[in-house]
Amino acid sequence: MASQTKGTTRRRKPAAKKTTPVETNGQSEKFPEAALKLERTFESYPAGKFTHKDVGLSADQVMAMYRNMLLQRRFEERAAQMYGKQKIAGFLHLYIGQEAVSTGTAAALEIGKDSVITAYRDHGHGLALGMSANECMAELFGKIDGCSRGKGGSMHYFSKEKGLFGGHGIVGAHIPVAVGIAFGHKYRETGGVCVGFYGDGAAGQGAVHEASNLASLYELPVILVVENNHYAMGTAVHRAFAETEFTRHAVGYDMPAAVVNGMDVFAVTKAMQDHVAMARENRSSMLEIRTYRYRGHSMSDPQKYRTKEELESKKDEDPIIRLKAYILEAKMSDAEALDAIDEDVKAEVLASVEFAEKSPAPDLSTIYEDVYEEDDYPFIS
Amino acid sequence: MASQTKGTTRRRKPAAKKTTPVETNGQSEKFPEAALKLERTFESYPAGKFTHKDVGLSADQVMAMYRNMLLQRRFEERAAQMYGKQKIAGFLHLYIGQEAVSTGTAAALEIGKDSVITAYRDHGHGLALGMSANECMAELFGKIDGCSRGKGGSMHYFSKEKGLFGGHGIVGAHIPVAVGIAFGHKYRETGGVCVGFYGDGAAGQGAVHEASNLASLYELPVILVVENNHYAMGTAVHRAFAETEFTRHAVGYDMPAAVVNGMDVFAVTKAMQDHVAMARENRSSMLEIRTYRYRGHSMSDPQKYRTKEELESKKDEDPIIRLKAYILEAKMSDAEALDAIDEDVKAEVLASVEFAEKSPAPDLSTIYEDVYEEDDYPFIS
Amino acid sequence: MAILQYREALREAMVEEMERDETIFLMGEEVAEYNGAYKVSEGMLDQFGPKRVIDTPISENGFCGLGIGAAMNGLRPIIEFMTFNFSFVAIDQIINNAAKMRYMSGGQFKVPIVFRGANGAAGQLGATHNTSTESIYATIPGLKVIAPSNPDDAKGLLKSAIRDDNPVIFLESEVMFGLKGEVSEEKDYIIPIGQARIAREGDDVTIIAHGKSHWIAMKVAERLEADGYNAEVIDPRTLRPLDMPAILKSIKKTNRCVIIDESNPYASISSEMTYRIQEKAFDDLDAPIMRITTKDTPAPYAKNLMAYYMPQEDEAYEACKKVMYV
Amino acid sequence: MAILQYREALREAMVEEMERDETIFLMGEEVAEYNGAYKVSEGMLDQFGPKRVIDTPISENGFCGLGIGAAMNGLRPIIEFMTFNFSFVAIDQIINNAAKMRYMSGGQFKVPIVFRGANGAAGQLGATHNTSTESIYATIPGLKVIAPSNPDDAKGLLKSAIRDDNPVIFLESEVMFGLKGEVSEEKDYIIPIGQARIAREGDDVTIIAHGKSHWIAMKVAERLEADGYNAEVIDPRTLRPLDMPAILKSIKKTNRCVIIDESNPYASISSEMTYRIQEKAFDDLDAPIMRITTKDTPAPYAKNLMAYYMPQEDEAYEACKKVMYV
Ligand SMILES: Cc1ncc(C[n+]2csc(CCOP(=O)(O)OP(=O)(O)O)c2C)c(N)n1
Ligand SMILES: Cc1ncc(C[n+]2csc(CCOP(=O)(O)OP(=O)(O)O)c2C)c(N)n1
Ligand SMILES: [Mg+2]
Ligand SMILES: [Mg+2]
Repeated sequence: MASQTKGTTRRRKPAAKKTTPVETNGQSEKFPEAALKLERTFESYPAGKFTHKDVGLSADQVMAMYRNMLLQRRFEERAAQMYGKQKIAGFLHLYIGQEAVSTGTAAALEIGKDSVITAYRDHGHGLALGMSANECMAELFGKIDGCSRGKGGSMHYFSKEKGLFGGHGIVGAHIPVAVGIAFGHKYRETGGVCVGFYGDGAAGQGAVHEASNLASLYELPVILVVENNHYAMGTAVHRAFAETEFTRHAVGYDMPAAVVNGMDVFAVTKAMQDHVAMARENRSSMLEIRTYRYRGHSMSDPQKYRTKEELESKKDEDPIIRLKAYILEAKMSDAEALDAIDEDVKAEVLASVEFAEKSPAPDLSTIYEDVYEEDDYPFIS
Repeated sequence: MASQTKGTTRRRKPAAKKTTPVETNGQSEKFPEAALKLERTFESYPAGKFTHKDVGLSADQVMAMYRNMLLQRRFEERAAQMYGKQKIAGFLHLYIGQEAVSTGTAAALEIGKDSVITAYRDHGHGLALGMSANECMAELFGKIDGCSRGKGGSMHYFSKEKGLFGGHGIVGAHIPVAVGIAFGHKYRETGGVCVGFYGDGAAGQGAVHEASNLASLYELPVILVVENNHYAMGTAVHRAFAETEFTRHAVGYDMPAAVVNGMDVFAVTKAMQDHVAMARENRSSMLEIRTYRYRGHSMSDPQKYRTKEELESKKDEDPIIRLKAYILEAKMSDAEALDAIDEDVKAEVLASVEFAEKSPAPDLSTIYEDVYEEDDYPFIS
Repeated sequence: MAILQYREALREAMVEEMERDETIFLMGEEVAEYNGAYKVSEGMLDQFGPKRVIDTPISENGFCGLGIGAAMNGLRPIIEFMTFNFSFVAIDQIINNAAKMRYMSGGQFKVPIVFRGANGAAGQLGATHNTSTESIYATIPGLKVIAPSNPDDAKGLLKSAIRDDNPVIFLESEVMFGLKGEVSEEKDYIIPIGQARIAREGDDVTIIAHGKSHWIAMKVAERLEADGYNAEVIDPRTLRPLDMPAILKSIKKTNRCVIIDESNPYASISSEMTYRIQEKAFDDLDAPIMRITTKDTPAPYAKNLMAYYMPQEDEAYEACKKVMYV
Repeated sequence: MAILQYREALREAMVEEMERDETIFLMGEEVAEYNGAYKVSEGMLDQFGPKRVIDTPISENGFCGLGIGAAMNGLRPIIEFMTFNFSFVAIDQIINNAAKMRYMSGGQFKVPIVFRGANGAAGQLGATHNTSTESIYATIPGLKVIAPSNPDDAKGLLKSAIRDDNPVIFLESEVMFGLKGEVSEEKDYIIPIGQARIAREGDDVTIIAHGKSHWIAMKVAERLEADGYNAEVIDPRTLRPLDMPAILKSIKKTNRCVIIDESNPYASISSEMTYRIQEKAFDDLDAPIMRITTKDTPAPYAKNLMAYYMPQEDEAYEACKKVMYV
């Protein structure tokens, strides 16, 4: 079957495309007489190493990133308050502390062409991709003008326009979907790539294993990103994984992997740019982005699994404070202008609350909408 | 919680117990400034390297192993014939060519104390563990004297007495069960270990991933064995896995791994002995045993996925012929005595066919037995 | 009319649709180079090449999820389960992602995907390889569930399923793959989803049976005819949504109903049909609805046990006589 | 009688059984150091130590399989699902291994294991976190399925489940964890699996409802009482096996039946009860059996939609009046 070579299935094209040095010992017909040796290198993207110029960003772009990170922060602070007032219900998983991850990613993508999919901790990703605070807040309020018409809630932000393929509630289950989105890009030759985010805890799911192998085997334009915020609810990484270095998890899929300091938005941007470039050539890869969640898992988490000291020490690394310091240091802006941005962001968030308040609750009849394509499906009633 | 240290959950006990050299870079609080490096070595157990003395076997034991391998072979040849005569139905997956794996394993275990679990290709494992040809053949015939009372068939050999926890039909799904059996050994302090066999194809299942991490994390007495016969039905390993070296799959679980030539029963015995010893100290590990299936996947496989030449070349490695040559070379026996063994084995198999023929079909009322413990469960009817 | 095997009808449906629409692809274990474990996709790799006919590792959860993502991103995947017994390792993808994605996204993302493969009992394969999954899938809003009993329906309904913009569970049968039957040669032969087929008219008793149980119903109807009774045989073809108007119309005529359903009985298709019939046609029923199902046990291996496990023609025949009080 | 929360009753059951039998252990996500996502296992790590109260990675398929293997090898695991919504990634282990192992092994290996955790709707959590799984598990021979509606039943039945030598699916409720009620202080308080509870006697209509729907039934019965009608309220408690004798006895008295079932309607518990009631008590029924279920859609998030999605007390009340023709 000569046509095979053009196929989706990989035919053991060897190490040419590797970026990490590999001792090549592809399974051969000959049985190895001596012990097998393996060497791998995983790139590191530490904080403070990359300037905005290294990642090709203009000062304006940096300021826009700063504003967006602040928007994510203020949006969630307000959402938490509204949760307290019972305007929002169910789960509300805050992204506070992780904003450099969403923002650095968005900076490396072509929005509209590329795709992102993540778990339930999705507000940051939505706003970073350019979804409006209005549609996001209205969704939390369960209103008809919410991005998902009030059907999804906090865990299920979607934006077809911005390429956000969801907010997903079943841990790890969206990673096969991420690989499928990438499959769609390759098949349709859109030039797009897909970034699939999952939590450190999600790495324990078989779905992630299966998807990783498929991505690498089929050579799909996907970047699988462990957003390692050190905890899965109350479970620290070392209590859930025999191998706590996530980059090493990529070995079993013959995937390049790198580790990124997720508290520095430029480190994230740089890593994403490098891996998006690989993905555009249909080379899948894995990133571990180390970050930190400043708040509880959801709204009712006593957080006994970590000490106050740990939390405080991490706050020194706050990605927004870091970027602010960078901006001031680089003299891109001054304290006053930054304050003005903060005020502006707060106003936008307040307006979104008002928007959400005013937006109507969905009509009861909408419960039967968006289940099936057709309007006349004969529901049981 | 001081009691934690005695617990099942691993508390990052570091590299002390490792047998493979590891560059230790456990995830630390400090972010790595430079690229991460990984080095691993995977032991190899090639053919011809180990003598029966190396693995502590007496000449009698070697002769018993030879007889048992021959029993597996003749049993299945006869079963295939009986399938043609429609005495046996459903699937019949032959183990022919892989007998050194089951036999070398059994030699390294304490039968009655240790446990084995495998997939549907289970006749060899059952006979190697000492199940009788009678109960095995009767099971294939679907008779009441079958090891599983005629309820299981070819794919579901079980022997509580011999420690065979089944024959299992859902690819990969028995590997979490293997880990649980090991959990039981550790919890009850039986001193036993569990060997869980799965096919190369099964490595694609998320269940295997989850189970591997659990085994290593909880430090369980289990050996996970990829019985790599190069194909999953018609799919060669390189068409299903981005990383075809299965030992490397163990990296993500921080598990020692080794590769074994499964056509040499002493290589298998040696590898198993080494890894059973680790398991007895609650160190889980992984083995890739490379072997070859001489027959089709099941009884109706046109086998277009491999060439006649490949199949022929592999027959030179036949584990039974190899052991026969070894025995003759070592002068443990002579051609005449070996022929007598063959006759004896054939007679045993023929007797098992007669036994199976004569054994009654299960009474229809037994359909309701073995579903629940109690006799008076109110079945719907 | 052409005479085709059930598997050939399925293949024709896929081939015709794939020729028509480039966004359709077929993915599953052994579908390409092996030509299908049951030869349903024979020749399709040669015709469409490896971009569109794709072998997978044994990673059902992974490739079902892949199909769902691809469907969200502009494609129309056909995902083959070697058999639906193996769909349980992937059921989370089907229940939580395929069925609910449109809803959770407020209608933004549709998931036009077909999950197809053999369902139900297939002989002496033991407990794990003989599961009827229809009631489990039919309970899930957001899915459609189809179970054709013959080649013509297989073709017309699979084409509809592929064109449908919702996720569809398409249940075939190992035992029926070789079944031959007339298949329409009409160009673009489409059977609408959700319409039952009255396979045989009669006014003494209604027998409802889907998939291969349909053939038991037909045999029972013949035996009843020999006894002087006319059974109406309904093949629902689609299980979700159910064609209740057709069923109720028949019940109003016959006033009696027997359901043959190859599922384990508890909360099966037969349970649901019974609820809906008695709800809407209570006064029309002259006898309790009776069902014939597999036994309330796992599937055994032994030949005699397995035969006994399955819905019995005799039982169905007796049930019909019982509800007719004869 | 002590007054306990539902969660406390569950904990008491586990603690008492674990004190009695060293082979019992509890495993699941956040059950140990976090004291349980819903605090059911609070304090159990301190009491029993990490050998017997074990946190897991988010690997349901893996640790359910682990539990099954452990059960085959002499232990009696209690496996907690944080909620049963997450059991779909592990359902293959439950259906193919837990439920069928005894059968496939011809009775050699038993699997005494309890899978427990919250089931069903729990407020504004969206489509993936509000699934009622009872009909899916109840269809599987080899399993038992229990769904207690109050603390006393929770305790007595969980103790039975832990002692049972078969795999048991034990369905709790996020919404009921804080529910307080009287709980027997009897030593070794055991409620046998498979026995319904007549929560309220009456002869005008039978209302059957399990789990938290039971409380809707009780409210409806009160409203009916105010109208001068006596509803008999049956809490089946065990869903597999169903206590059909108790249900049929009631139907013979009331001749009418309404079922409240928090599942999606298709092939639900209510469907099965209906089949069996009409089969065995056809002539006793004076009206069609009616059911009140969640809507035939995924669960929405918005407050008003979610309230509307759930079985409505008003609907149940109206259904009762309808079957009484008043
Ligand atoms: C399959 C599954 N199991 C369990 C849960 C419950 N659950 C929700 S979030 C969570 C922790 C996930 O942690 P991680 O992946 O690290 O993401 P993070 O919350 O840190 O962003 C768990 C266990 C779930 N949603 N899905
Ligand atoms: C989950 C699941 N998917 C698919 C199948 C169908 N199937 C049975 S055997 C097999 C191939 C398995 O190959 P491998 O694991 O290499 O074992 P081998 O047959 O070579 O011993 C497949 C796909 C199955 N039984 N279970
Ligand atoms: Mg986390
Ligand atoms: Mg194989």
